[in-house]
Amino acid sequence: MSMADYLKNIREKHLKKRKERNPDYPIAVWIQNDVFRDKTFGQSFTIILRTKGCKWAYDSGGCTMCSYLMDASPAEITSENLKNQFDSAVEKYKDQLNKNMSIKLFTSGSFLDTFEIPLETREYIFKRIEEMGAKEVAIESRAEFVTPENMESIKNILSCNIEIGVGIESLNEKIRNVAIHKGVPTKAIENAFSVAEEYDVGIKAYILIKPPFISEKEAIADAIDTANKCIEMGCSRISFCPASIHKGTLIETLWKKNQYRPPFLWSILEILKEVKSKNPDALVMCDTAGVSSKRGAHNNIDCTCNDKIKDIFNDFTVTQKIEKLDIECDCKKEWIEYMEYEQKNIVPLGDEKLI
Amino acid sequence: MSMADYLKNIREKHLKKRKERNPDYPIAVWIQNDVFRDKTFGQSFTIILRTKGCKWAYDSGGCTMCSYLMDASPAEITSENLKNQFDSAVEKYKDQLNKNMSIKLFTSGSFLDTFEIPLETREYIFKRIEEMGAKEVAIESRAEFVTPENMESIKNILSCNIEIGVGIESLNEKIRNVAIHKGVPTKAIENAFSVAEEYDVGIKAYILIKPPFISEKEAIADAIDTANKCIEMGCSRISFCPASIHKGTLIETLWKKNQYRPPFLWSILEILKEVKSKNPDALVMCDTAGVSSKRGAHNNIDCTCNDKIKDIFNDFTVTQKIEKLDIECDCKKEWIEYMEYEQKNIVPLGDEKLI
Amino acid sequence: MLEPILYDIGRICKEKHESNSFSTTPKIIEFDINVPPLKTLKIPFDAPREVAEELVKLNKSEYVRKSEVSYQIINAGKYADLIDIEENMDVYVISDLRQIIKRREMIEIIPKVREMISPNSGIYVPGAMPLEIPLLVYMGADYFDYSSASYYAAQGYKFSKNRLIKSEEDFESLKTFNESIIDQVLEEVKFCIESGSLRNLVEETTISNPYLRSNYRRFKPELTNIPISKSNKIIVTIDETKIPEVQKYIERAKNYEPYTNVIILLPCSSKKPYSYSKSHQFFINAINSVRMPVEELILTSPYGVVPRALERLVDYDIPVTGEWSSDEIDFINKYLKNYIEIAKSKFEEVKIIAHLPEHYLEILDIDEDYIISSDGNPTSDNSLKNLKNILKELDQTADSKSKRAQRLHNYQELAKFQLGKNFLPEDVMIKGRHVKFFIKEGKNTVQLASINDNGLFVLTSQGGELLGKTNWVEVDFNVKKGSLFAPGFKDADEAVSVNDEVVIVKDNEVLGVGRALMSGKEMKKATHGVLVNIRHVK
Amino acid sequence: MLEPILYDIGRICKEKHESNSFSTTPKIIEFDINVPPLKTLKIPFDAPREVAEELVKLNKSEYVRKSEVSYQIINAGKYADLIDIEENMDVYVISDLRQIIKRREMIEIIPKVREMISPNSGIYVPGAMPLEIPLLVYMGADYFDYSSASYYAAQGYKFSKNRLIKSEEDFESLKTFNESIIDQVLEEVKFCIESGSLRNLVEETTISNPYLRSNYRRFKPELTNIPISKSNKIIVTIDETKIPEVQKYIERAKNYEPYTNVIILLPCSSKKPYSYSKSHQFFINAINSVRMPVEELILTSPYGVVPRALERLVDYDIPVTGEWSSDEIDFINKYLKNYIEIAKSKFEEVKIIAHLPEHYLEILDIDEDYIISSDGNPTSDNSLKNLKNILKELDQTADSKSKRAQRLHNYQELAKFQLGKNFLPEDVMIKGRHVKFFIKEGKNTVQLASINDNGLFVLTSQGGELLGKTNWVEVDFNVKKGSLFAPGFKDADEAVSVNDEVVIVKDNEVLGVGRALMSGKEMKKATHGVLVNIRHVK
Repeated sequence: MSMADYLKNIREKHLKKRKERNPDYPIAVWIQNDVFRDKTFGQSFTIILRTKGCKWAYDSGGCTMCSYLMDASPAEITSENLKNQFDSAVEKYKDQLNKNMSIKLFTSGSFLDTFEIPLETREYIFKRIEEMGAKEVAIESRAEFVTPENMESIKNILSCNIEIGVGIESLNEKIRNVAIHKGVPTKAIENAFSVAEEYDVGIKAYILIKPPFISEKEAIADAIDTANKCIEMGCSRISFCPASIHKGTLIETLWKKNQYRPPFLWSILEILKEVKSKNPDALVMCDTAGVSSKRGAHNNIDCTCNDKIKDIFNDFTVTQKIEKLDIECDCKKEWIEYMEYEQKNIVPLGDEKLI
Repeated sequence: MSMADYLKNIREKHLKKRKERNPDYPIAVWIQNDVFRDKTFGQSFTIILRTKGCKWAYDSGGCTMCSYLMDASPAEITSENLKNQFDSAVEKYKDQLNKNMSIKLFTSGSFLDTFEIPLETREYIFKRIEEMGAKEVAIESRAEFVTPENMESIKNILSCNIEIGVGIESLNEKIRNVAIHKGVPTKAIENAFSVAEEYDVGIKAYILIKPPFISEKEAIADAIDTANKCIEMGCSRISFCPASIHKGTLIETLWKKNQYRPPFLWSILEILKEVKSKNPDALVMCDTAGVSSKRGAHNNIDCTCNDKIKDIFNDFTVTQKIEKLDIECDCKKEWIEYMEYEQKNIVPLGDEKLI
Repeated sequence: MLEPILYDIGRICKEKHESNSFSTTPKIIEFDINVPPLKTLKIPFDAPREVAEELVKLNKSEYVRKSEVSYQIINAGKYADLIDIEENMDVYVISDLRQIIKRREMIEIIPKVREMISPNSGIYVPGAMPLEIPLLVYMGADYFDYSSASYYAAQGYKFSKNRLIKSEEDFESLKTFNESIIDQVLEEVKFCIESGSLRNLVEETTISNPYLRSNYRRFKPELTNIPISKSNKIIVTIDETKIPEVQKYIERAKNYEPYTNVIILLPCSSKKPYSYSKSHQFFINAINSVRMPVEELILTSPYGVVPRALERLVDYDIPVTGEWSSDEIDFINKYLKNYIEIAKSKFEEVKIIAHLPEHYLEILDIDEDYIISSDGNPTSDNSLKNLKNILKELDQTADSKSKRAQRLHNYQELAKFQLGKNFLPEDVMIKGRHVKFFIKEGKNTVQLASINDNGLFVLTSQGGELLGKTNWVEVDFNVKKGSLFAPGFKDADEAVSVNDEVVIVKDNEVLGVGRALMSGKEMKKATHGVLVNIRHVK
Repeated sequence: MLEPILYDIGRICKEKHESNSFSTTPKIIEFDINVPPLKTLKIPFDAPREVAEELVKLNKSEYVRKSEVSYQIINAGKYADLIDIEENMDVYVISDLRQIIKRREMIEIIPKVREMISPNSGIYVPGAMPLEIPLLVYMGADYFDYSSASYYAAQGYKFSKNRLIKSEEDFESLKTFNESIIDQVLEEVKFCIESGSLRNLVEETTISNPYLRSNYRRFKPELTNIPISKSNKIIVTIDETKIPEVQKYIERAKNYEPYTNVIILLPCSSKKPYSYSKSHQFFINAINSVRMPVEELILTSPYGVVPRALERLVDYDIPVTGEWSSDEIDFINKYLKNYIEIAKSKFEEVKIIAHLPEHYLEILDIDEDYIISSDGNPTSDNSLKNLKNILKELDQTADSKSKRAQRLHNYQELAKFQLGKNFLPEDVMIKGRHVKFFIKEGKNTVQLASINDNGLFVLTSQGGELLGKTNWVEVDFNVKKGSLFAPGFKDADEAVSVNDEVVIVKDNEVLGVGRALMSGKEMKKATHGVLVNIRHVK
């Protein structure tokens, strides 16, 4: 049995726990303050559509840290359902929506994968947005779907700025395709960047901080390296995603055995500083979902600096000011020594309290 | 049962091993180089008479370090036997004897105790010596026999210098009469000194170095103290006797359990230096019987300094030069620390290798 | 003057200074014992008894020193009966450790001196080496010195925690090093008393020395100097059945009475309490599938048998190799048999179900018939189904006992175990997740006790009143909440252990309840300091 | 490149430097392992097997580094079978100690790597804590580092030899202190290997840690890595019947054949050899009062039963408390029964006399009848008289065997024990206090062997010739007296232990005899250094 078989097996086992939900409502929908691609501030309107979910996850077991497929629907989702989801979301927030917003359309997979969203549905949604008016439209997709055909289909309808969030995760082939098991060849990523440039579509590069099977120190280096390369390749922004422990994933298995630890916030600070200082014009953000909790990125879990640094991330994401990242705490020493010790252990350590 | 009973018991038990010898021959007899009471050099003629032995040892168990009684005769020794012993000794060495010698008459007890040597025998021997001529006569006796009567009986016959070796051991009452179990009151010692002075008889004070039940440090202090007092009381010379382990004694019992250790040679050097420097005119000697052996006084038994120091003692005894006592060795540190550690242990330690 | 603050067989005391500062023992002593030179004759360990007797008399007046710090030097050779303790000295100095440490009489000397003297007095053992210090503390010593450091440095030895290592280094550096090892061991001793693991440290330091190990094994520590249940896991890797924690448990658990005659034998789990483990969750679910209450009995090393009612009192880590030693097997079967005997004397007949894995079944050696409900792994579906079926069948024929009543019974047994007596009436109300006990008094609901994090009862004064003069401390004045000092103390139950819940009585009347800071035996000898923290008074 | 110089399960090696100086392992390693960043994916201990397999393949080329110091990083999670050793690296680096140390798979990883690699290769275990180092050395590790010192200093922990102690000291001073503890433990490890007491150090450091203790107990050390008899007393205070010294003894002693069917059971003595003790002097005198030869068999823990012929091979110190554990009792009886079985298969009938004190008689559990000759204390006059009388009576009916022939028999059994084969012909002459063995060859008297201070045979080349290809080392050239280096080595008997007398053979011809500096198994993997000291050649 191969690693892929293993991942497929645990995925299938875990998917049995998935529950059926009303197919006419999206997974989530909300409005929040945000930074636009042109670095101005405003509001964004996010809809997470409930689709069939990420095909890669079904076919191959998917990524080692991801369990978004659990949110996807076990039952068929028709084109009609998806339209209803969009419509109901818009209906819900109709009073707050305006033309100066960014509209974000996420699935638990790839918006551009017709396995999840049929072309007809995609066009329906874009048309409705074009009618409503928006400053930006953001979608998410695996790199292989950033094709000329798909860009045509968007550009034919939407006139506003468009940004596609692509899970680059890492530009290290081993890390991306073995450790993360992303299943995206480097070639596909390069294609996506060039296609996007050709069609003047932005690429928001999602970069995973701390995949499994590498050390904290390597994770820092890899995230910095990947970000720098993505910026060089012309991404519209960098969104760092510190790993957090999703249920039913391989990294959860490792974490439960104390053989994986989500990244330290110190590591993320270092990454952000490094990338931002090297690329002062780039838009660099950090996702704070799970940050400061046990299953998310955190420093010594008892330390008070965790919440402070979470705030710093949010602040930095909005302000893009590098000096916001300056903070000191006694526990920083523990992080430095943790990394040193982990290098000696060669294999990643778990939580510092449990070694 | 008291301590005396105990001592008597082990004495009796041990005496059973005593063998009968020819009562007409002395225990030993020899000629050697010696220092006289007037500090000049010459030869001495020593006869150790085989008597019935020390009455104190029979009556009370005797001293805790002494087993000379083992050399004494289990059978009756008649006056005739004693005379024969003397005569045979003189006969043996007749070619070497002359009038400038010191004649030493020792028993395994007190020469002046009529229990050992009847008055008539004593007078026979003295008369023969007077006939032979001698520069000095030395005898040994417990203090209580240094009486005016006994002095009269000697002086009536002998015209030469007379010196009586008296086992003072220690002038500390507890040490002398409990630890050593000498059974001689301080009064008796004082008497002996004054009687001796009155009759112009010298007292050679035997002082025991390191009785049982006291520490090495205390043993040094006690020996110095005792010597100084003896000199003050007018003894003719000091003869230090470093304890050695006689068979069948209480200190042998303790030594075998590693709860007693014969004195270090360093201790003896210190005692000699101290006493000689305080009393430059006094004749201070050190017996070297057993010295440097396991059962005698010794430093760390593996150390090469043992034999060197033994030679120093012999040299010093003859020359009386204090600077002869200067010697250094690495093992001196061990002695110092041994004493410190012993003080902390409160109870005397055994051999440093076996602790 | 010492005031004990923690006991773990050995103890930590506050040492009061003239300034307000204080330090804690075990520690290096700060004054020099002065044995007046040439005034005493020291008694070697193997001195003949007659000699020892004579010298003891001779030394008496010199060995009791009433200087600024009063002390008595203990020196009677190997004859513990010749030791004549002068009361209430600040310090008792044990002489001749170099002999004592190797000899069986050691346990007749050092621990006996500790037994005779006040807890406010210290024991000073001059000349101890690092490996000897933990055992000496375990036996009651408080003070040490650095003298062995210099002595062995002069001999060219470097200390380790366990041995002497021949070294070429010079005296001064060896001395400094050796002293630092003594400091380290003293620090570790304190750390281990604080964490309840002094025994482990003693094991570590005695295991490579047959003399120390012999004396450790001969020594029977005073069990009231450890709490009934430690707050940290205990670590047991050797001497499983002989350690004080187990002895103390067995002494009390052997009187446990089961509630019903259906006894199910279960394996232990590495997670504690057992019922928090996955495997026991499975067992409990299966057992709860029937209406009938069942006695759950866990077989385990080192504790032998642990009824579910007492499971929170055992918390331990042992090596898991799946092998039992013969001693462990004998021990488990002995106490299992004892348990069955009690059950049989209470019920006409017992029904024993062995829900155990293979390596437990192999060691089972009892006279009664038993049903094996497990099929290989006892957590397998098959095993659990079997168990349920067997229980279902028994349920048909069972007496009508209730699980609710069993819960009360279990707490009553816990009370007997902890306090020596059940104080919970049959109509007590048991409430809450953090369990509390109440009774109705007229219209009022009165709390009697609660269960703390260690699974033990914490009494209210009403609870104390129901308990009566049990596990008691007697005082001679009307106490208030707070500290009970030695001067107000009158008497105590000698069964009281350090940390115990105690009932405060005066003239046979219960005044309140509190927590003992030392054992009843120690209180009776104390002259200073706090003996009990009084929590509730009427 | 390492050259082993001493084995005590674990080993000390010379580490050659470019300069002429050398240092010895176990030690802190002096170069940094370079794992190329982002080129490998590390395998967590519990990685699923499928993952581990894939990653092992992926990492292979990156984990074998042929720099100035060649090394291979071992990382296969818990799957020892996935470890693929690259031959003759200088160093093998064990990754993920933090997981390995707690897990049963440890003994499938570290000792197995040691088994697979050359004795000239080192094992480096990064990140070890002080308490782990002795066990790791015992399992074959050579190199360590200080990394745990800093890590735990940053966490605010101070090292002791056995545990972590929470401290308020600052990072730098904790780091320095912790490093010094690692140094101390490494120094002690070496000292203990030199004095043959590494097992004791391992016991000390594993006893308070259930994980380490479990892995220590699971580990079955290679018995050829200790000599057949150590020059220092061994100390045994726990695990009596399971320690390697006893296992090694039993493996050989269980084949011992008694000379006569009159067997007298004797208690052990604390003085060794037993026959040097006072009590055994009494027994031997009593036994010598009859003409008939008698088999003297000493009952003892930890060795079980020791025939007089083998007594010089056991030298040990155990705690004397007079109590036997059940395991000790079982062990003694097991091997006593085995001994009696052999005697019975050799003789028609055996006569067993138990000249034993009470607490020995209590544990005696054999099927055969036996006569008790002791009356209380076996050294009492009465007991000894009894014994003499019983022997006298038996003497009447005994076969005519001679004590002289018994002496030869005993040496023949010793030869079987030591060398696996008797090489002493019946007409050998045994001479002198420092026993020597001769035969007549024509007119010449030729020496075959002598007995050394440890009670073992030292062979001459003539002795070796009689022994033949037994306990052999095969070479491919005509050796001279002196060192046999790896290049001249061809093959060796896997039964050869370190320090063994070995026969040097070439083309099945005996060339001489020597002393093995390592086991036969180790020799077969060695590429450098001295393997055998050749003492005699023809």
